Amino acid sequence: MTDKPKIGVYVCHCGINISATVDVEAVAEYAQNLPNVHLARTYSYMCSDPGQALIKKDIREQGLNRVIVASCSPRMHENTFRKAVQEEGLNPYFLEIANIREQCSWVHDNKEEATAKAKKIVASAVAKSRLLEPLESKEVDAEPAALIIGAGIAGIQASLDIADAGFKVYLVEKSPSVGGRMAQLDKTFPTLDCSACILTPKMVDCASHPNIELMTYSEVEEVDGFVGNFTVRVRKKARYVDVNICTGCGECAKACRLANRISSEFDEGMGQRSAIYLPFPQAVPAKYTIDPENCLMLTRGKCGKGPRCEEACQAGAINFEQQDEIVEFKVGAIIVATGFDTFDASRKPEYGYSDYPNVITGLEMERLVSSSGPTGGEIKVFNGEEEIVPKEIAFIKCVGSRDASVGNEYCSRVCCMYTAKQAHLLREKIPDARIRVYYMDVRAFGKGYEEFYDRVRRENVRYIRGNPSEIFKRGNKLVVKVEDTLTSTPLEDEVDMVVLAVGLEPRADMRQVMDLLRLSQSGDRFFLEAHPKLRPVDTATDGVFLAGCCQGPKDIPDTVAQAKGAASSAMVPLARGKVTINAQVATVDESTCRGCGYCVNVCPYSAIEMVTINRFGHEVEVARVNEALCKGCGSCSSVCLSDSIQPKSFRDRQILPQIAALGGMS
Amino acid sequence: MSAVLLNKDKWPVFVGKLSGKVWVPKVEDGDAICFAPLSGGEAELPRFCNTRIPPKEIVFPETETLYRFKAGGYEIKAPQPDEKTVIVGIRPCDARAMKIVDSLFHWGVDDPYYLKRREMTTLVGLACSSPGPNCFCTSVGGGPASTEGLDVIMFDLNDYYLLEDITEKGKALLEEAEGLFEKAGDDALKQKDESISDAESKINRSVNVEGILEGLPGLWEDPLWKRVSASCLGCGTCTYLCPTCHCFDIQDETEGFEARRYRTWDSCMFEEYTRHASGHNPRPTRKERTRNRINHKYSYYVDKFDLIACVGCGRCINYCPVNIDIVDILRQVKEAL
Amino acid sequence: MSEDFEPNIVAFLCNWCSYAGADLAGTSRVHYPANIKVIRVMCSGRVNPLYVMNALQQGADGVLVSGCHPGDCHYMEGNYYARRRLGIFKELLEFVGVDSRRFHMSWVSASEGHKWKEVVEKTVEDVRAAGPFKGFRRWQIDW
Amino acid sequence: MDLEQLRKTTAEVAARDDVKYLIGWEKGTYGYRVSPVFIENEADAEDLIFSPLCTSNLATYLTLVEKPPLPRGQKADIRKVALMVKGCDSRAVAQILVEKGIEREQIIVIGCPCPGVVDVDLLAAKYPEIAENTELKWSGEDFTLIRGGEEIPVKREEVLAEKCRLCRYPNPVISDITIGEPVKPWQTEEDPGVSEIEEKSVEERWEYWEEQFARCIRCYSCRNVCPLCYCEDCILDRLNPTWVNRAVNFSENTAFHIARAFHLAGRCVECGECERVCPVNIPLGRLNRKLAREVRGKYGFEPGLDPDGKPFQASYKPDDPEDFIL
Repeated sequence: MTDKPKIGVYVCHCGINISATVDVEAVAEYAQNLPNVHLARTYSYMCSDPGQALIKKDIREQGLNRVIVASCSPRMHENTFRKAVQEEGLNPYFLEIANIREQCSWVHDNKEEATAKAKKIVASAVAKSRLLEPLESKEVDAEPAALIIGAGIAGIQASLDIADAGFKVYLVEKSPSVGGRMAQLDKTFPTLDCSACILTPKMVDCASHPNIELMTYSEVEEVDGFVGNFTVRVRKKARYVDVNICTGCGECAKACRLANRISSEFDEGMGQRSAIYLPFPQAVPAKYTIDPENCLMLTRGKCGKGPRCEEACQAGAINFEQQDEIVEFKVGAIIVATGFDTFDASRKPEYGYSDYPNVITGLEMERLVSSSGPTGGEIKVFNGEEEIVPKEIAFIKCVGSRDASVGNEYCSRVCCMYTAKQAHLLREKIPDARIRVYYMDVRAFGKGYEEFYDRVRRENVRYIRGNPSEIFKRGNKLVVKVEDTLTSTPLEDEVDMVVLAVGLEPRADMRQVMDLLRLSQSGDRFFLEAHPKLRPVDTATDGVFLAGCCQGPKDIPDTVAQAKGAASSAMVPLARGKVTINAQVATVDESTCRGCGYCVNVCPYSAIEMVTINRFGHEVEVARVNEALCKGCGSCSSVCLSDSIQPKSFRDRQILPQIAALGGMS
Repeated sequence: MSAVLLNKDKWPVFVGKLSGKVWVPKVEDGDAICFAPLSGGEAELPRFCNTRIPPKEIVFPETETLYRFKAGGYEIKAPQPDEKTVIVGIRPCDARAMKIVDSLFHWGVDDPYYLKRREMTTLVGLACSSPGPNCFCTSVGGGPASTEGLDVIMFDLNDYYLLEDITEKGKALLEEAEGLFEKAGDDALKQKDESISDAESKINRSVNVEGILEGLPGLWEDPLWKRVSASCLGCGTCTYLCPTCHCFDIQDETEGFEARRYRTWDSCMFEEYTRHASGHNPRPTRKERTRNRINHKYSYYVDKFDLIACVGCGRCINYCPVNIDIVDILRQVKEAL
Repeated sequence: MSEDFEPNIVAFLCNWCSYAGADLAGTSRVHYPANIKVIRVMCSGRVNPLYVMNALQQGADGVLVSGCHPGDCHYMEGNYYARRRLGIFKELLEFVGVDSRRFHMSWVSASEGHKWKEVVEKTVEDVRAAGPFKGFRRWQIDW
Repeated sequence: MDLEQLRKTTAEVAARDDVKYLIGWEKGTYGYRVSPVFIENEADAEDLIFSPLCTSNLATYLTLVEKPPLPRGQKADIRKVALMVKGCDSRAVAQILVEKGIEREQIIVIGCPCPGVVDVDLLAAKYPEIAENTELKWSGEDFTLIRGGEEIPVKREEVLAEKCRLCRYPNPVISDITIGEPVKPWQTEEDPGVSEIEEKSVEERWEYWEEQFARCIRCYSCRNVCPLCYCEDCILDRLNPTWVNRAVNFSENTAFHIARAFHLAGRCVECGECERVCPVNIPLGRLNRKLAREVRGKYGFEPGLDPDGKPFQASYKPDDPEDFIL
């Protein structure tokens, strides 16, 4: 039982912000006569220290047990005043704000009308205040561990930061090695660092860090629970190689009947691998994996007279009987760093990517130019059947970006710079090449980017403003058909090779992760952050954070920065060891709940479950709220036919009197 | 008591001369739902068996303000009924019912609202000429021309109404329209007697209440209650349409600083009728509630006032959605004795 | 309808979009009629359609419910549920003879201060045209 | 309808140990009335009937049983309940299953394909004389009244219940045992009762309903008879908060009927019981059917067809209509 309400109403002048259009004295006088109102005062700035002191003094001396501040929007100072009343020992949820500034004094000019409205707003707050209930913010222990999904540079960086801070990290990667997209790159713009050189040490650190449990070739299957207390189930897919025994010597791959007959994902299909393989030489862990979709033993049940890999493996690490393994563990926070897909250039058929082998994508160019790539760093492409060293080269930017016709209206943010970089690298490799870049705009916004772009242009790389309409073959040349939009000249550029600067897209398999973690997509289909500006690494699911390109295209520095941001956000509950649960949660009256499950259907957070209770000898199903998951939206309560589930502070019995006060003739 | 004749041509003049608010049965789409204040257009009383809603609502309104009050000042305003009322065309069973209910509102405390309305009301009954399929008034002490509770009784003699005053109030009412009447001759009186016996003969449902009144307490745990209540929906049709049911609930309704306390019909067939604040319900199922309804009418009320609180109007049978039939229940009670 | 009739309109706004949008209208000093009085709820999904009924019964001449645009709900889908339930409720109100101009619903985002003003103006205009609501107002009944 | 088959089948069901009782229809106590009956042993199946007079929807009884506190140690009787259903009734069962009002394995559904039942008031008005052994049978599209050995043909349109004129599901949508042959669905009529109101102006509609609601006596029979109104503690009975005051007046009555109709939006299976039982003849079915029509037409949703389906009010489609949004 709470005491009989004794309400103090404080009407703020807000300088003249309120008092210019609202007769604050009249409002206070009106409030004074409302039921349960003990006193009503006005003050120039309620949010100021003396303003707050006024409230505190009255709580102390007058024994107020409810406070209403009629001032600015609750979105401004609700927390300020909650804290103030709490300091005097009052439950913070006994504070109610009447918004008479943003939604009254600032939007009306007739003083009489504005005053009348302010009175109603205050009456509505009083009506609710009388029926408020004290709420407790509960705390639960947080598991001092984190799950990172995806071991590209974002996942690696976040893992290392969290692990270095002393927390356990489970780093789960779908493919056989960590490294992600960055491992595929040759050099990085604008510094031209060798990508592998800066990434590999971090990959190795990841594998050897005592606090990191690395799970490659693994997928997260199920996530239950809530911030601080997630239970995660991971499927470690069978590699058919005992990683504890495998030395990574590679004899098996050489012996494989399918050696060099399967196209390599890492080399974007330009190189070949075996059915038992290491994705790339610096892969971490340096353990071989059998590709179950190609291996003859696994697809047909037999491989010649016997699998050669097994024969070749001195260590005896091959095990065709290996099964997937499910591991379960608890974490307090989760970082999603699942990366991106590159735009599939065949979706722009006018560029002939599917038809001409010398039309390649930017990522293929990375492999081509890489000394560890399929050509050993030599720039060679097939022009029809003939392998050539291209001398006349065109880059086309914004392929699959800023293009509503393929559904991607966003800028992919990296293509301008990687094109500049690749142009530079080509110039190094083929000094006499004629290099042209077709662009819509050049966006060189990062640190050192504009300088780099300038440098590349000075290296006789010609930038032509125009968005090519078509690429076709004429003789043994590719023709890029384009209009130079600066001079309005139609051009036909005959070249040996075209590099399509493909953009970044959300991963095709992101739906799985969305369902797993109840994430949403933004308009560009990447994962939606909690707030585009102020909570860029948070998601709507507490305890789940985003890092890297899964949230939107970004370059390596931004990815690393965001990963570090996500890591530090994720570490908040881990470091505190506790999480505070929203106090304004829904609650079920189990005596009237009829167990229909409507609320379970509408809850976006899966915060409601059905439980069986014994009601005086009868087993009945009722809804129960997991307070740690509930966000207090209240959707459950408006579908509840028996009004049994109600969000605290926004109960029907608190809202109906507000309606009466606003509508009413009181 | 004197009998007079009123030519039906003069009906509108007659009702027009009555002082006070005159209520008559209202028929719409061939169905008499309830009594309604005279609108002035009525050429004569409509043909009807009986209204679905009994005229008890005129003296015992479904919702009635007891008093109003204001926060702070405790300013209490209690309305007082002060309107003279005539109910014309009330059936003898419903008039008897009022008389039966009077005892309750006199019991211990005089209920000023009800009693004042009763005092202001004159009942001009219309004897039954064609009882309904479920009428059994003759089994419970009434009859198609019972005058109990009536001030005036009327008989429909085709072109004429024959009116007889029963009480002083009735006599005074007839005096208000004195010039309109003709003297009732022997023919008319004979016709009246014939119509009564004709109506009585058309009543084809009956209950032998002998033994039931005393026997009911002994059947408290009898399985019959479960049986007869199994299909009950727990709605208030039987009780709300019953002319003798008189239970009410008292509620407050507030708006702003003002409030009113009112009473409104309640039904012992509702689950929350006996539900305690704790949630405990001494009549937890429809079985106990059905048992209570029968006992109240045929046992408790008899003990207290020596009256059966059932006039055999048949409404509860006619309108029960699931054919719960008080005559049949009483038959089963009788069998179980 | 009397010219000087000032309708009384109760509005239910979701905390994250429409209430913020209305706040923005305030910060931007966008002026609109004072007839609208707001009840803040966390999500438009919280708005039980019976609130609309209750507001009309308790003295409102009109009701407005506003939430985030579809797809923008802070709680992902609350506004979709609201749209379905309030949509069917509006059909019911119209069928029993409540003027459809008395109940409106809108999507107003946190950045749409101007749209909020337009929505308010439209609602006030409509309710004004529909006139004072006597319908089934609770305390007009003489008892 | 083969009564012998009906009685044989139901007797078998009633005899089962795992069956608490079987709910069916029997001849009522007077006139054309038919009573719901609860059969606990096989012998009583002899009283069961299925005829055009079996108007009531027995699915109501699935959720009507009170659960009073049990004495310590006593176990609740959770044996199965068997019930006879017509097409419309079966939709109520399906909808109750959607809402987990009862579990599928707790019930045995005896489906009776139904060519349409009568409005007993219409029948009684046309044929008021009743003799012993009066019964009504289906005969082709029409009915035959058997009275004192005499057979009187009765035209379908004279006496058919209004809901049956609009019936689209004469055959049970769920059924464990089916008795009788499937009925070919009728060419259903547009709903003239609803259209008549829709065609009125908004003021006329208000006047129409004002007249209807004003005479409501709040006996709650419409709510109680409804197979889908089964909250143990109905919000319309509740005092804190008070959605609807107990006072009986036009304001509260209107609120009551709006709330009732709304709570049934997307749930009502159009069995017509509310309309049938109203003691003051309020055409409540029109309210429900109007909403059912909108739910069907605008949202493409029909309740009570799929026991595993989603509830209308607790689901949405991204492209739900929003033409009403400013």
